[in-house]
Amino acid sequence: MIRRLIHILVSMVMTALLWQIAYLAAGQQDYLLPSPLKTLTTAVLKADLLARHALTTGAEILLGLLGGGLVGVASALLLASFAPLRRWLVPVLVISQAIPVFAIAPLLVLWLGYGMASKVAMASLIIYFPITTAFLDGLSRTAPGWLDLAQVMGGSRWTVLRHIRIPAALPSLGAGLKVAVGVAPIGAVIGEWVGSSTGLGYLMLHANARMQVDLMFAALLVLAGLAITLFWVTDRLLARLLPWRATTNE
Amino acid sequence: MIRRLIHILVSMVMTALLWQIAYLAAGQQDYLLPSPLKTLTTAVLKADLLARHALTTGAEILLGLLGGGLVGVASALLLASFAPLRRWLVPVLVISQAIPVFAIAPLLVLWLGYGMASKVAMASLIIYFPITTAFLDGLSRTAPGWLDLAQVMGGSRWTVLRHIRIPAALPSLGAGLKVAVGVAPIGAVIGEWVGSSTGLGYLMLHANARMQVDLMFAALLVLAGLAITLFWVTDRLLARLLPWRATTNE
Amino acid sequence: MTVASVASPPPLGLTLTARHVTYDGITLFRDLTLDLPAGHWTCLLGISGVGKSSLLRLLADLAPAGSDYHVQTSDNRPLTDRVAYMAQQDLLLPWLSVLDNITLGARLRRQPADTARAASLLEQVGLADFRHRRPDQLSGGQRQRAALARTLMEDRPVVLMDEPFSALDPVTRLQMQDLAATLLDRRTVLLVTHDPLEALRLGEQVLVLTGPPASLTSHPLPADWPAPRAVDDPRLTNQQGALLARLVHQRPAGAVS
Amino acid sequence: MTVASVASPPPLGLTLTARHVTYDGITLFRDLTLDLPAGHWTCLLGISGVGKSSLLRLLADLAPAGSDYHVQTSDNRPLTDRVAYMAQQDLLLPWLSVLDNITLGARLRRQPADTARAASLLEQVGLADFRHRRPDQLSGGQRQRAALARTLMEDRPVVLMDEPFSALDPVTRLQMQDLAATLLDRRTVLLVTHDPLEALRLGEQVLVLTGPPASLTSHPLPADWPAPRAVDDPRLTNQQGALLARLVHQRPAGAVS
Amino acid sequence: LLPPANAATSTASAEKVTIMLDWFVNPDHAPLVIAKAKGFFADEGLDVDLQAPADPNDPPKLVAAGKADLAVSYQPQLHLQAAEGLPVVRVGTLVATPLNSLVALKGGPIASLKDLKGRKIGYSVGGFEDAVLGAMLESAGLKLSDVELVNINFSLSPAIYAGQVDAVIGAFRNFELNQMDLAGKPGIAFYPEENGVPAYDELILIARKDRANAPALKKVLAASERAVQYILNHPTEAWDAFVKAYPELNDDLNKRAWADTLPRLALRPAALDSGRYQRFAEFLKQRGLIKDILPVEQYAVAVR
Ligand SMILES: Nc1ncnc2c1ncn2[C@@H]1O[C@H](COP(=O)(O)OP(=O)(O)OP(=O)(O)O)[C@@H](O)[C@H]1O
Ligand SMILES: Nc1ncnc2c1ncn2[C@@H]1O[C@H](COP(=O)(O)OP(=O)(O)OP(=O)(O)O)[C@@H](O)[C@H]1O
Ligand SMILES: [Mg+2]
Ligand SMILES: [Mg+2]
Repeated sequence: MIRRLIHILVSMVMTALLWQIAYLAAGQQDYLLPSPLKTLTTAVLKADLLARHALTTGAEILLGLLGGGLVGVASALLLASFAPLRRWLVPVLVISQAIPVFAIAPLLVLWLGYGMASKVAMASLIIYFPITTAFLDGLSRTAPGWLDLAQVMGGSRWTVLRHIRIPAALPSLGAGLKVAVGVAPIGAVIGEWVGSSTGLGYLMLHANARMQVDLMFAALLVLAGLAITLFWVTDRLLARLLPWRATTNE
Repeated sequence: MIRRLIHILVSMVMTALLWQIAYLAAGQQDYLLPSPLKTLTTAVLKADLLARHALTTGAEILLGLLGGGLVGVASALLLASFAPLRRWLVPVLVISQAIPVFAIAPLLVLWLGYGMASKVAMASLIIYFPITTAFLDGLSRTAPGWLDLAQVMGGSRWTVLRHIRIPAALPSLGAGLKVAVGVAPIGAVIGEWVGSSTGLGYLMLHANARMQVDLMFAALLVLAGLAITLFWVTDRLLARLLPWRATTNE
Repeated sequence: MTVASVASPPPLGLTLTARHVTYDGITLFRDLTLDLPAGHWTCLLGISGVGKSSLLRLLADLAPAGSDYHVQTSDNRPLTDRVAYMAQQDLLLPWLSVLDNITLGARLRRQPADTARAASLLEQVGLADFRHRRPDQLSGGQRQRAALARTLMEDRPVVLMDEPFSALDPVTRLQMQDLAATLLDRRTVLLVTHDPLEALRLGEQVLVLTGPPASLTSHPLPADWPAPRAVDDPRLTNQQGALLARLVHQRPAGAVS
Repeated sequence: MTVASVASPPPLGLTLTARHVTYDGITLFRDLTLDLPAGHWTCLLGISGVGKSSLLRLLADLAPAGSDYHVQTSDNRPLTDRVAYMAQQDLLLPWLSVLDNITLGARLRRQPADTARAASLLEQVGLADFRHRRPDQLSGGQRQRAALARTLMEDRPVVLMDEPFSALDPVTRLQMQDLAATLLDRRTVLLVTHDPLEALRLGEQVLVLTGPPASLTSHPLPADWPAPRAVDDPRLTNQQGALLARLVHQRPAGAVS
Repeated sequence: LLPPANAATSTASAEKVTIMLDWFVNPDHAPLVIAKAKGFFADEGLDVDLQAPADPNDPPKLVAAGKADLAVSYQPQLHLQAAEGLPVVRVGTLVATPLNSLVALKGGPIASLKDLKGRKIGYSVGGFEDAVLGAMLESAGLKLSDVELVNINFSLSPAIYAGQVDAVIGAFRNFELNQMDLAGKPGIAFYPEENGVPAYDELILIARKDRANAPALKKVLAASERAVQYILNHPTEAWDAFVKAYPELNDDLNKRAWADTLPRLALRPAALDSGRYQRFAEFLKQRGLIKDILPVEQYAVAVR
């Protein structure tokens, strides 16, 4: 635990250093990129403001992960179970990723309103793809020997999925989940583009419009903190839950 | 090949159908979502305009995939080779994903100018993460038996990486690549936010700002086409290049 | 301790006709016929790479794509769901404990797992203390015994086993042979083995697969010599020599047409 | 055709002292000593799960975490890079052809692969026609022979083999035994096997691992009986009985303290 | 990289000047587009590059960073930029009246500002919409807390059509009103300058403080002034030149917006009304958007 904290500290210092270098490289222009120190000061001064907005974004991230994760897992299972479906629906899946938020923002608002729902939907949409793709990939690469065995044992399509293919694909799902967790924060922020009045994304847009660049980067800092925490928790959980996960086993 | 074409056709018809349903669900409001027919008509009428912008975006996608892919693979290799590095740099990696484009757009312009470079950089940044994460995940899950064997055979850190860990992680990299290819189009479009005067993203923003919703969706159609082609080519290539890729082998 | 005896289904006889089976264009079997007498053990020997596993897999309905073959059962009903299969690799699922691996079949068929029987089987294969371990925490022979226990759990009229005792020491091997012989008495069993002594101890029919082109030869056994035979039966030694001689007269190892 | 003879390094003797080796808190070895005489074959037998593979892995420097052991070489230099290891699983890399699998060691050490020697070895293990196949297109015995060829390619003074012939039919098995005996003549070899006959044919020292607690017993061999011995050597049968008897007097299969 | 704006001499090669627009090219930019299209910039020895950003907040930053010589921005934003210490100054005016307005559906429930009580109002984050709205509401005896504000970013008019909001603030009177009209859902506009908000210049040109005296700026303003005169004198030819330069703008909407924009163009782009800036700064301070009132000359100059 202590070593973990040291690592986090060191990587924070390293980020600050990189930041400082970028700051100098940008010619110390605070309206483009404020210095780390100034940002930190702003973050501390506006801690309660940031905390309030972070709460919204955090909730959106978690709900988005839940939504995108559940739908993603379900889609992957569906697509893996019905090969014909796969050929026809994977393109739809890919299209769903190619749609920029501003194209469907009005639609989302029309259908879901300005509340949390449209943001969570947007975040889910972004999280959905890595999860579905990775899990589907895992589900379609089960070791043939196990499938043979299961067939002889009289497994049905469903029980084979449940007892063989899904567990065998869990490490792949885990890898997809890591990617999803990495993009979830930006998913929530993009969701807030759809129209919002709270959240770190809203705060950043607002601060950007008011030229409060230090506040924008302070919000970014908080977002980064959320992202790292989330990623780390996921990584630990996966390591604990999937102890057997070698890429290829002999 | 013929069957493939039929699938593509069917999934196109299905998309059009879903679209039509969404169109009706949105109350046939063409300024929110134009009908598929109208969009197609616009797409055909403005084919040369769309083609010109698609060329730019296509080039950005490919360069972004190349850039993000190469840097991603290199990062994963670096992080996999030096465990201490991993602990400190993975957070930086995660942070890089949490940064919304509008926060760093001016910086990118400052450093890279208005040309292709800043767009490709943005697209690369988005593509980078799934590739690095998935490949790193694969590299850290090599079957212990193979590592044992390689150790006894006198492999160095590098040759073991080269001959055992990398090939064993290729299926994971492939899964990451699929995700990356799926997000690449939106990466390029987001890159065009940085400020541009060509590209499908520019065209869409532009059309959106001018309420030429049919043109926007026509551009979206072309983008989706690019995305699907890319995804399909990647899928085929992977299936051909990695014939042994079972998730877990016995 | 013995496994609770289950009402056995009537023995089932099989005839496999492999008309044409190829791997990537290389013919493995052409017009090969294999008879498995109902309720008897058939042991199959043959040099490495001759096609024993492939033949066994045909019976398990795991043929390579494009195979032309037919399985005739003595009751004329399809063989599906009446076969237990133990592959040459142990195929244990790495995320399941030994116990859960052994009751996998029941779960795949949505049947309640007979945990008492599983515990008893684990006891009999000597893995009672290992039931909560994951497969990667077992020795090679322990893994093989877990796979054996899983196959015996299946309780099917037809049992196909591909070198089920190859990773076991002689003592454990004899115990496992006896266990299988007891539990699979009056079942139709096809056992692939490289050990002539094992084939002679357990087989009521001993076949040698030679090739290419693959063909089956029956090794005649003395009449009135019920299986399983005692290890110290003097006839075993004689027969072993004859069977070995039959094996030697084959093409070089690894050859395939 | 024989493999081009390579100037062999001087034989190397080994003494392994396993002071304390545990898996997850369960003690496997305590104060166990294993002597491997320089330039001789040692065969190791023992019931399944007693710790043969684990002992072999200690010599390959693949001990479980927290192990306390020491390997003393006759030339007092570390053993690193002087060992060839054939594991109980074949560990073939699925993305490499048989030929590439066999020359893996050279590539891992950035040495030019001796392709002539590889071709000749493949010929000798009967896989010449299979050199461009991927491992998943081989039979079980073919895979094992590929792994054997890879081990023989290594050309190291110390060779550790864990049940290297277990998946082979008697005929091929004898051929592979002879091949290994020829190529590894005057090497220090530790061979784990379950076949007493094999141990007696090849071993200049035959050890039985019993336990728990694990201890090694040497099976005394007649003096002046150079290995490898002919299959029809009448002394083999006698010795086999004695060795089997020694194996039988052990604790139940699978037991560990 | 661009050469510094003042580096050029009167050689044969034209001096490169980069102007960042506030948004994609539209009729608001008519003077700059026409000056370029009709060669007025070239006559001044300038080679002008018009760059469109995706985010209107970027151009001031990029001018401050020296990545552009001039940027099109908004007067209200200029005050905020100055307050945050951005080293930019206003050097010219493109559109001399507010364009911003509060728009609702014609014939809908909103007939006057008073009807907004309890309604939902959409806005696009511009930084000061709430201030303008607050003043307008107060002029009608309402408070900001009487309405519900939602940020709707990309889709002002669709949000009204779709009935998601009852009104939007931040709609441009020359653009969104025509758009709604064309969509068959005409709107009514309430003008900030008629409802408690001091008048201001919607579109201005800003430059970096230390380059406010660059000779090139004077030339840009001269060419723009010439362009405005040309537009007013020859509206049809000007429109033709405009759509020739940007064929994709040749549609009904832009044609109507063009006509509505012309009367609002600044006739004297270089002229500065300091009092107007002072009054707006006071308004912003009163609304709490800025803390201090800076001297006007610190952020707005008349180029001589
Ligand atoms: N990774 C592990 N974790 C825990 N226990 C293990 C692990 N690997 C082996 N063991 C246990 O250690 C003991 C010795 O295992 P080992 O593989 O050395 O046996 P072995 O003598 O080679 O047996 P076999 O003849 O079956 O291959 C066994 O009881 C086994 O269950
Ligand atoms: N997937 C495959 N693709 C191509 N050839 C294959 C494949 N599987 C097996 N073969 C070939 O078919 C032949 C028969 O294989 P099979 O596994 O049936 O042999 P076997 O008699 O079981 O040998 P062993 O005793 O070594 O297990 C072998 O020559 C093998 O190389
Ligand atoms: Mg086989
Ligand atoms: Mg072992």
